Amino acid sequence: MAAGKLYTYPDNFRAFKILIAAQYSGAKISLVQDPPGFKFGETNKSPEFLSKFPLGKVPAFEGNDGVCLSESNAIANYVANSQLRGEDVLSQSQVQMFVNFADSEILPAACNWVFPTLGIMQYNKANTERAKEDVKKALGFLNDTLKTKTFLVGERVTLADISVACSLLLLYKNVLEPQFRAPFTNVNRWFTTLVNQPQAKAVLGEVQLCVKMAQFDAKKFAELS
Amino acid sequence: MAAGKLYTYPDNFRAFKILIAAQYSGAKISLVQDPPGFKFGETNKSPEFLSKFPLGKVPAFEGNDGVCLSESNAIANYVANSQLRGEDVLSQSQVQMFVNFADSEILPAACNWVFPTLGIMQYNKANTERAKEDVKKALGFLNDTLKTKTFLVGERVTLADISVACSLLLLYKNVLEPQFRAPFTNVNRWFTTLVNQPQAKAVLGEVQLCVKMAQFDAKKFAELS
Amino acid sequence: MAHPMMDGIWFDKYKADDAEKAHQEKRAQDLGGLVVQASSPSSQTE
Amino acid sequence: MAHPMMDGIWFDKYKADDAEKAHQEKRAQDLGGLVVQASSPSSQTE
Repeated sequence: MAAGKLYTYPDNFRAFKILIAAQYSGAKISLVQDPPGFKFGETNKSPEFLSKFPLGKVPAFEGNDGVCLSESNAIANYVANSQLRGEDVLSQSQVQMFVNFADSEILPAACNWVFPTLGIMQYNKANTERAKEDVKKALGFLNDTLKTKTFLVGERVTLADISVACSLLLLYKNVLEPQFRAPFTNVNRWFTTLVNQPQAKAVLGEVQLCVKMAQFDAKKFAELS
Repeated sequence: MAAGKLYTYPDNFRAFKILIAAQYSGAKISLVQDPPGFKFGETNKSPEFLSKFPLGKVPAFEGNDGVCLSESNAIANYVANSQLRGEDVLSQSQVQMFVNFADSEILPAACNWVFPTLGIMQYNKANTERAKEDVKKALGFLNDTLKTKTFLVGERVTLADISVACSLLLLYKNVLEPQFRAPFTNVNRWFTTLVNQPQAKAVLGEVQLCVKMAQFDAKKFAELS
Repeated sequence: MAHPMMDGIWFDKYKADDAEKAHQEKRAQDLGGLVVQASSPSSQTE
Repeated sequence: MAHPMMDGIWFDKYKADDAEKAHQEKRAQDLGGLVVQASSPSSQTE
């Protein structure tokens, strides 16, 4: 079983999927996310770090056996177990389909919508509106998929569920207010089920669903940038 | 072994990796890319297509057994064989690392640099310069990786090589003129080896490396947009 | 219609289409406020 | 420095940083030509 250190910054949603996968598989991961062990922009630019992870990206995994991996999906796959990866080639490919869907369809929209409300990205009305439409489209697709299924691939939790749920986390916490999320009952049910599994709770804590859609905070943005 | 139809438009670099993988594995794929079988923007928006591929994205794979898959990495994984996927969990995870690297580090830069030269995207000087720097960085990383290795993962061709090479294809054909690519001898050697394998040649034909860096063509862009 | 190769180019999706709009925003930002969508932005800048 | 969450946000990487530059381009495009990098772009537009 995989065991090692995960370098990241605190509250990195890309690290969450790895940590949740590890909770399911029992992989032993120690988190290195606070100084002096890890300081974003310093540790990951140091020669020692770059010798192990040439691109300087986090999350980055260093196994106790010396294995070094970057790219969150690759690390999640490595620390998972065969249930999470999918038990056969078709399931594994379907898992990859949802993992890629999360990265290319959900995340860009989620970040473009949510980041400005967190004050870490400039607000752009056109982009925010486009992001809202894309989120609706993605949720609609998931809602259809989950009409007759409990989980996205097969009959049990896989990396597909974990990845997609983690990519929706910022949305559910910050902007998907009750009225917005109401039409997507299957997704809401599935998401709530997932984040309330002990394996997810151990990583995410109690997830509070959004009550009122967060808006761009020009003052916060000015302070942070 | 996987067998079925691949819907795409002609010369889709995302489809190439699937087709090359199929050449290695022996998966029987018939290409549906020309009218009346497939017309981009029509076929993939039709109710029949959307019932199988709800997001309307291509490439899209429909197996003879009814399996439907979208997302090129998922399809490539499905039609591959165990050599290409990686023979153990670590190799599979390393393959995923490179596949993700190709998508998130190479492709954005490649498209932002090359698309304007093809007249399919507006030119932006700042973006093009940034893209060039990012391409240099990515090639530098690959060059180091390939210093002591023939292939990216293990001792044989995997989806890592196929994905990364396909993401570099637009660059090598259009903008990586001899002077620009000169420092990256290991990458050049590896890329040339790969695209000259019979499995790649069957899909890509003869790949002509760029002689002179293509530039933005305002006239072509005006015509196409 | 956009070239098929632009389909699925997620990293290009959220560039504001309208350069004018970007300029508006820059201006609004310079003025320290939020962006107000003008009905005819170009008439305000030139 | 940018927030760590912006790291690896590939889809945001190629937005032109400078809205002014986008405006310049729009203008250049409107004029039917290529973009010429002005040393002091803002002085030309306002």
